[in-house]
Amino acid sequence: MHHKKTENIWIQIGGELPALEEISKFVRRDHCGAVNLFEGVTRNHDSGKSVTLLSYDSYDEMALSQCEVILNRAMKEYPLGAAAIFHKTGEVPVGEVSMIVAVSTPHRKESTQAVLAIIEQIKQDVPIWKKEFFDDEGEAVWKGGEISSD
Amino acid sequence: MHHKKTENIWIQIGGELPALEEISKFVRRDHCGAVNLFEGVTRNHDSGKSVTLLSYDSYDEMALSQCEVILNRAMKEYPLGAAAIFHKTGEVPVGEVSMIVAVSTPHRKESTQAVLAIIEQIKQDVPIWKKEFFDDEGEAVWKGGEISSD
Amino acid sequence: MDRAVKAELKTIEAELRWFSQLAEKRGVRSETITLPSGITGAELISQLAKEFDELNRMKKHVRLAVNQSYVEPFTVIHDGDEVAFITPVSGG
Amino acid sequence: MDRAVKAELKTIEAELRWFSQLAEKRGVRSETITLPSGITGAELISQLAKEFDELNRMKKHVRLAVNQSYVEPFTVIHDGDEVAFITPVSGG
Repeated sequence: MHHKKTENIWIQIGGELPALEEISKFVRRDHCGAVNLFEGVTRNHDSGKSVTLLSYDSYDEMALSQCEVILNRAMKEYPLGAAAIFHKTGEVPVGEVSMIVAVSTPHRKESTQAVLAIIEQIKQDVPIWKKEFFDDEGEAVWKGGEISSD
Repeated sequence: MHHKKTENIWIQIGGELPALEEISKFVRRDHCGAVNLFEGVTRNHDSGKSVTLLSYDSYDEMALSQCEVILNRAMKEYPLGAAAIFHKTGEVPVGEVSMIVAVSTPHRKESTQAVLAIIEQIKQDVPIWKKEFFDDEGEAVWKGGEISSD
Repeated sequence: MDRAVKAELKTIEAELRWFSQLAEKRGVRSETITLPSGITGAELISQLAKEFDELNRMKKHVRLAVNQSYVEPFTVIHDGDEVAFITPVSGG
Repeated sequence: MDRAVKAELKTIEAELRWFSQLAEKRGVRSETITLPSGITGAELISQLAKEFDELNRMKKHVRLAVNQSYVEPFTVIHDGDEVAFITPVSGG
């Protein structure tokens, strides 16, 4: 498990997810009227196929530093009181949480905008990969790895 | 405390807020990859004045039924797996949570859209009123009640 | 003639509910009131506003709820109704 | 003359890190490799792709990270660098 906690940023890659209450208390600030907590959950379907399990591989050290880059950038672009990213690695069955992103902001709209922007950047830059297992016993597939060389 | 819990809807007006974990587990659905939890927190300022405390008055029975109307409408307009609203009444000091709105959806963007739409409607139709107490010992004010008759 | 007079005097009872600033100024959160049969919500607000300054001040911004649902001003109040005066709400 | 030959033979050691499908096909998650001094990231990928089919298949979509930061293809690898091959990520 790799983690980093400063005054305004909390990141964890791998390990157990902290309790939502604890995350909420970390990001809350007296000048912030909004706390938004997003949970990414393993869904039972993807692109029309039945998913039974996801397994996440991760370049932990770099995932941590990339999350830090993302949150520092978000702190400049949005009026965040504090922000946090937690990502599990290894197996995450259907219905269980793989990722939590949390922020506080003065007003509500910017809280959801910031959360969506942070997730967008996680999905673009953070070296974590998901392998999908299907219930039709077809081969498990690394998501994004089907790209051909053509 | 007034509350209602069905298979897909959970509402509570007054009383203690349930734990976020419990709320997340209630809204989570196997086909939903996103859970969004929004907390409204008492902020230490409003319109340039220092706030020390909010006190909420509520028409509990009607607040409950209006929240039900809002969530039922949201279930039709957004692909919600489940949705929940919790609102405290009485005193809520700075830094404490007055309201929680939570939903699950298949994808992330619609989860934040649904949460914002639900909050918008709460602020428009749910008979709950907030009284603001200021640190300059000026008179406490019912928010929205300053409207003149002109 | 007797019957007409009796019809005019027919009354109903309604429960009024007050909240936020209206409750504070009214001094009570609920009260039972006797009203002429057939009175509408708008008429009730006009009548009460004559002797209740805070309602008078806010009356353009008050929405009426009967039995916990918002209603139009022309809605007739019936015997046993619960009538609430909803100033602009500010939850969240 | 001797000196020039020595310069050409100068080598560095780098640690390669493999993840997801590349790690599966490679059979290892890290390995130490000896490389000619001055080699760039793009050259390293080209060289490895000759004997590693999965990297060859994915090479247009692989981003290079040196010491845990993304770098441009023309970046020179130095002795002791940690070099990772980042196929399209899919966290969240």
